[in-house]
Amino acid sequence: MSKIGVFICHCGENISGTVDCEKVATELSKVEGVAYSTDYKYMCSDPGQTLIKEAIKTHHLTGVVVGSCSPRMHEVTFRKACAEAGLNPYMCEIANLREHCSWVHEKGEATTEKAISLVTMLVEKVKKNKPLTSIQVPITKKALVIGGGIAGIQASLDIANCGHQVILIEKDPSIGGHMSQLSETFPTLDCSQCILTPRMVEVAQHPNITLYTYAELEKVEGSIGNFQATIRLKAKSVDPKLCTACGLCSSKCPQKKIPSEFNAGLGTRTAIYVPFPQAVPNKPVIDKEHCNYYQKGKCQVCQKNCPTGAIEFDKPDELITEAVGAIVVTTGFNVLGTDFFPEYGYGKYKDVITGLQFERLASASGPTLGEIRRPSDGQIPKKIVFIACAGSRDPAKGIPYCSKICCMYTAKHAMLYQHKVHEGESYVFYMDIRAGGKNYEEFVRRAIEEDGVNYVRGRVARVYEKNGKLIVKGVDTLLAGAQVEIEADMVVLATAGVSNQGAEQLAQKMHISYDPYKFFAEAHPKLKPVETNTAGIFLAGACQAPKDIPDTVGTASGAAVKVACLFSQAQLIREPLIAVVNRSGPPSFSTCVGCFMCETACPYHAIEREEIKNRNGEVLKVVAKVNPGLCQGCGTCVAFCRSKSIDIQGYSNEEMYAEVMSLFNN
Amino acid sequence: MPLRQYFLELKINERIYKMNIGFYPGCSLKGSSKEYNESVLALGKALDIEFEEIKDWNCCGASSAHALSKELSLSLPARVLALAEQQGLKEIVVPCAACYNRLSTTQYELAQNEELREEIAKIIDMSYKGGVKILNVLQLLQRFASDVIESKVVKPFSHQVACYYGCLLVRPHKILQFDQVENPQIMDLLMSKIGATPIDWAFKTECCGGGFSVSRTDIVSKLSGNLLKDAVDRGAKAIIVACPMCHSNLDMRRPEINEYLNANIEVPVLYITQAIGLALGLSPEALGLERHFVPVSLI
Amino acid sequence: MDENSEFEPNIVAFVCNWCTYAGADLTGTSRLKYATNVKIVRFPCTGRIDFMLLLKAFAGGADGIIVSGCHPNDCHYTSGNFHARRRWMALHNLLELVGIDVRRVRYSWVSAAEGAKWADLVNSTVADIRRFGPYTEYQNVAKQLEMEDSHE
Amino acid sequence: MNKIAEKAVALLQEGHTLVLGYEEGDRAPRPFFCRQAEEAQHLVLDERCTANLAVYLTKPELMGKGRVAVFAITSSLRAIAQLTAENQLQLENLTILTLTAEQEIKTFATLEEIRSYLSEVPYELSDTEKALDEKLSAMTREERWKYWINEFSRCIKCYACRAACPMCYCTRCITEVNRPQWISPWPSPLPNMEWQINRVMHLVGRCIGCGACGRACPVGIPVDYLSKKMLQDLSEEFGYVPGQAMQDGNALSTFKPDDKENFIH
Repeated sequence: MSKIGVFICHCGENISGTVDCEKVATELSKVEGVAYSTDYKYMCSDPGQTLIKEAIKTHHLTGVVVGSCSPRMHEVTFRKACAEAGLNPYMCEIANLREHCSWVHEKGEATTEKAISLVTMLVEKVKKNKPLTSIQVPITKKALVIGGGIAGIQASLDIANCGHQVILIEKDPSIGGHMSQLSETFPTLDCSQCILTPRMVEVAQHPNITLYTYAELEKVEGSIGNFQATIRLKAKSVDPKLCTACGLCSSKCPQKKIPSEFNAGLGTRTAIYVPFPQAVPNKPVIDKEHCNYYQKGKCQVCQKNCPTGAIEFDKPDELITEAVGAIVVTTGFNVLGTDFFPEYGYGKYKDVITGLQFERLASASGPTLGEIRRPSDGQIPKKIVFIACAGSRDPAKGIPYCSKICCMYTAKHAMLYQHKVHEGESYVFYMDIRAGGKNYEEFVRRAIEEDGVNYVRGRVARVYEKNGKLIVKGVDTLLAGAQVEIEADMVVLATAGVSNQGAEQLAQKMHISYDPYKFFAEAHPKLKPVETNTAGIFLAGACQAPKDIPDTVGTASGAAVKVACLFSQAQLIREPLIAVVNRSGPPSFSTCVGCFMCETACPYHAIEREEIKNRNGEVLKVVAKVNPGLCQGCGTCVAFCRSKSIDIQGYSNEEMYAEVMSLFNN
Repeated sequence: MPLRQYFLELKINERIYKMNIGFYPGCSLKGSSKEYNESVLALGKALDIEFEEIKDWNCCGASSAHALSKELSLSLPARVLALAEQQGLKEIVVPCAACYNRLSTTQYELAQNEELREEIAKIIDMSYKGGVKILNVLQLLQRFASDVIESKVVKPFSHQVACYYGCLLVRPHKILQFDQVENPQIMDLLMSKIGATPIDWAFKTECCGGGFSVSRTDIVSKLSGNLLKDAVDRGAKAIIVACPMCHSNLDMRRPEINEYLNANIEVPVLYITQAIGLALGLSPEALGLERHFVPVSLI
Repeated sequence: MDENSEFEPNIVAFVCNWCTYAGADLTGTSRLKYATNVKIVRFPCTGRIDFMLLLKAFAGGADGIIVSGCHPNDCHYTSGNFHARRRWMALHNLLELVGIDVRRVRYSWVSAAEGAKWADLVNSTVADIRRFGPYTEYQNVAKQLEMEDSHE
Repeated sequence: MNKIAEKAVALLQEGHTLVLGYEEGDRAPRPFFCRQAEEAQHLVLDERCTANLAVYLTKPELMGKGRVAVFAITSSLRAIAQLTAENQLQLENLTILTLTAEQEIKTFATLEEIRSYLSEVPYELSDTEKALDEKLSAMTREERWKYWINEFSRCIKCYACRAACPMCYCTRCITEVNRPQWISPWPSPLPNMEWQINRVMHLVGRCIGCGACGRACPVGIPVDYLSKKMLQDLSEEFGYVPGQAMQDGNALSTFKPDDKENFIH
């Protein structure tokens, strides 16, 4: 038998100004099951809360309804008060008499009548409420970071420095990512490698970080606190323990004409290779696709030459499984491919290059040792044109978004060019200059004013070759739309940043969502910028959208804090307002028939399949089960279940039915 | 869509539709570009395509109506489309690039906006459900000719040619969804099937001056002149077009162009239907070649 | 209809916690006034709202029903409102088919920032239902059951 | 012995413990559970067979543990395809056969084969259904309400519609849920209608349009019209065709971000 306490708050005069609170309390005392009903000036004040606590003890209340302000304001307060008096907090409900009643209606009988209805509804609900206990999920205090660019490096170091174990996996032979390819960085023009390599080394030497390069995520199971990640360690064909990185193998390898990924295709590498001199780990791998032995069955020159016998051919990939409590995804971005710009002749004319390729030309470790030379003939370009927004902000190219970093790196490129080729002439075609960021605008002004870069506001229609020159045809919109033609020696396209290859598949493996451009989606664009919709999986860096280095590092540290926060608790405590599938004894075990349509409806992939077995291990029935770590309590499955076998705690069918029907029983 | 897949899909369609195809000549083909009309019909005959001309058709409104009144610019093509639908035509071929562009734009606008559809239906006093597919001449050839054309060539058109698409066949891509907007390929592919060597050039989709043919010949001379010069510089022995307006400007305005360029460019301008017609052995007369201002001396 | 001008319709609103409930809170904090006829029932998400509750509300005596949640793409749970919308599409169609007065069910999207929209929604729904009059057609059939019940 | 009987004997000899088919009944062929070779001669299969045998396949107490073969008509095939998508059937334990338009016995090995066979058979409303459709759409809303309340007032809550439906395989139906009591057990027009609304809502994107519910109704309420009409009205919007069950979810467990919402204010 329910013994409900009803507590009507005047909220000063906020409620009592239009609602006859005394009458509400009196009327409610007549409702069946109400054991105590009163009103008070400030229910949320200390004396008010004490009133509730005393009543719970004195009248042995089984439930409490407080008629006060919005539950979004004080639900927590009153539930806590109830808990302190020994009543299960989920047996307390709030009727919204202020925002939904006294503030929106005039003083009068109808307003008081409505207030009575609102409280009665919740009295009926509380009668059906069940005591609930918080959900506790154990946590494996080890994090998996996917992607060893600057974001992954930063996140790994931050988490490791908090004292937690980190597994960092990188698909390439070395960590470093795109940042290692950059020449100098805006707006300070400090050398990218100079600031990055110490971090890379730190990762390799950190006692809390386990680094797997040449490794990819195979699959993920489990949920927040308890993931099982299967990692594929691609066979490197070189035993790192024996290898001394002497470099003899690379120098002897007969395959020398492979376009170097690190140099964005502008230089070459061998089949057994270290991607770049500062690589971490600085041990070679064999690229099977280009290796004579793997492709044609003979060669093995490297093996013959290796002084330590470190070459191990035909070793299979290895799969390892790691238990981790949280995952940080830092898989970065990519730049647009060649077939995107037929009008600019990219892919057709050698001297039309991408911004990333220009970085390699400008880099001291690049194929030209930092001299700006044309890929076609090695000449120093006298006139160079930079085209900003090559693909970005162009819905016709399928990329309506701004790639964010191009304005800045284009200014940097033009500046570097002017610094290196003093007599050279540089032009930048742009739509707008977006230089929002600390010292960014000043940097662009410097390029224009001090280094004499010619900024032309307008789009380029076409680039074509004529008499050994690249004719750049564009428009100068600031000169009343005048057509401009520039005979350039080299053209640099600030190609749009796009999602990384395989982003979609990776997202599907982890059940995280992605946007139409295959960038991973945040749980909330503003307030949860590093969380995903899957609890325990976080994002950082350019896998979310193109980002510059400061933003990337910022989100990486943000994600690391989220992980550290999670790991700071002994157990994960969650509100019990989640769905559950009923269970009963044999022979039915559950009224669930296992159609698993709820599985497809759940936005959180929280529905699992449970096999009910007999003693001999035979499967008798497969029924749905809610993973309490993943369920967020939306209840979509509940309204969907035909046999009403799944219900949500705190908003159960019985509770909601009672609440609604109370409106009509008088 | 990748080009390969695009072609594959076209080929699949080809086998499904082998039927009477609607024909909308438009004003140009009945007047200044008679030879285009003649060559399309002659080629149709040679390839066993039966055309059914839309009865009681009217002007599509190009190239001025859309600058004057939206209702007018949509009503004129809408009536043509509605007539085609009434006649039970599932597909119509529209050789004139300007007509193709206006009809397609109307189709698109009406499909997007129900209110507009009702309004236009009131104006033309006919309803158009949107069931007619509009093909330009390249799409027509792609569908009916590309498979058989090589086997039918009797006189290979073995010249270096500049395939010139102009603006109206490919833009705006959002509406027309035809070929690669910045670097179209279909005409090049068709031409290489009859033995021609298309040059690689950058003016494929540049403007020829279009409707300024009469009012501002100075602009036409400049725009057409620049592209003509580039084509000739790159060794083109013929310019191939699929638009009456481009043809007029490059052919009829040749004296003005030459004056602007201070040169004497004699390269002929052929409709793609004429070039293919020649390769298939049709007579220059049947293809209306003698109507050109710049003599076609390739034969 | 004149005879209905004094009629005070009984209206229940099924809303989601994150958008419309918060939007209605904003109506309150903005002190915008609306009719007293609507009582709000809070659900975690529109995806949770069982279509049977709508039928039960009509059977109980509701003259009108408001169902409201987050705008598409704004759902706190990403896609609950999309699922709800599908369910409503089907339900709407079916209710129409069996002759239930679907004008009395008002679906809407009200965000947490749309306090004024909530007030408008309530007022216009109340005005509409007042014009339609009490849903006696349904309630009479529901009463048959009660009568039978009392015979038991 | 006819072709069907011969095949049934062969199936039983191959180790099937049960062959589901039809035998001659008083007015039309009725379902027949053939367990012995000597009974096989009773089996018939022609266009007079309308009962949807798929309804038995989800009932383990009838199917037993052995291998079962079923002579399926088109609607049964549709049901089998849908049930498989809903994890209710394991096709590897079943032998599914049908009689093609050319009077050949065809055996299906995979769901794909069933689906592609069904894709050749168009689905549409029957003439009587179309007539009812016209009659109802000519009515005002109030008239429709009266029509259906009148129909439902004849309902005796026997749940034959539920028993006959191959898609109503829940071990506990919502009508048996009493906390809360969603649907009153008494046969009264309103709960009768509530039950039908539930039934039809539960069949959105699942109904295979076999009409078994309507044929089963002892008082002749055209309940099958409701689910079929829903099927037809929403098939385009939801991308659902009977027998071509979606592979991941159904119409109500999935969505399109741009689903139509012209009814939402």
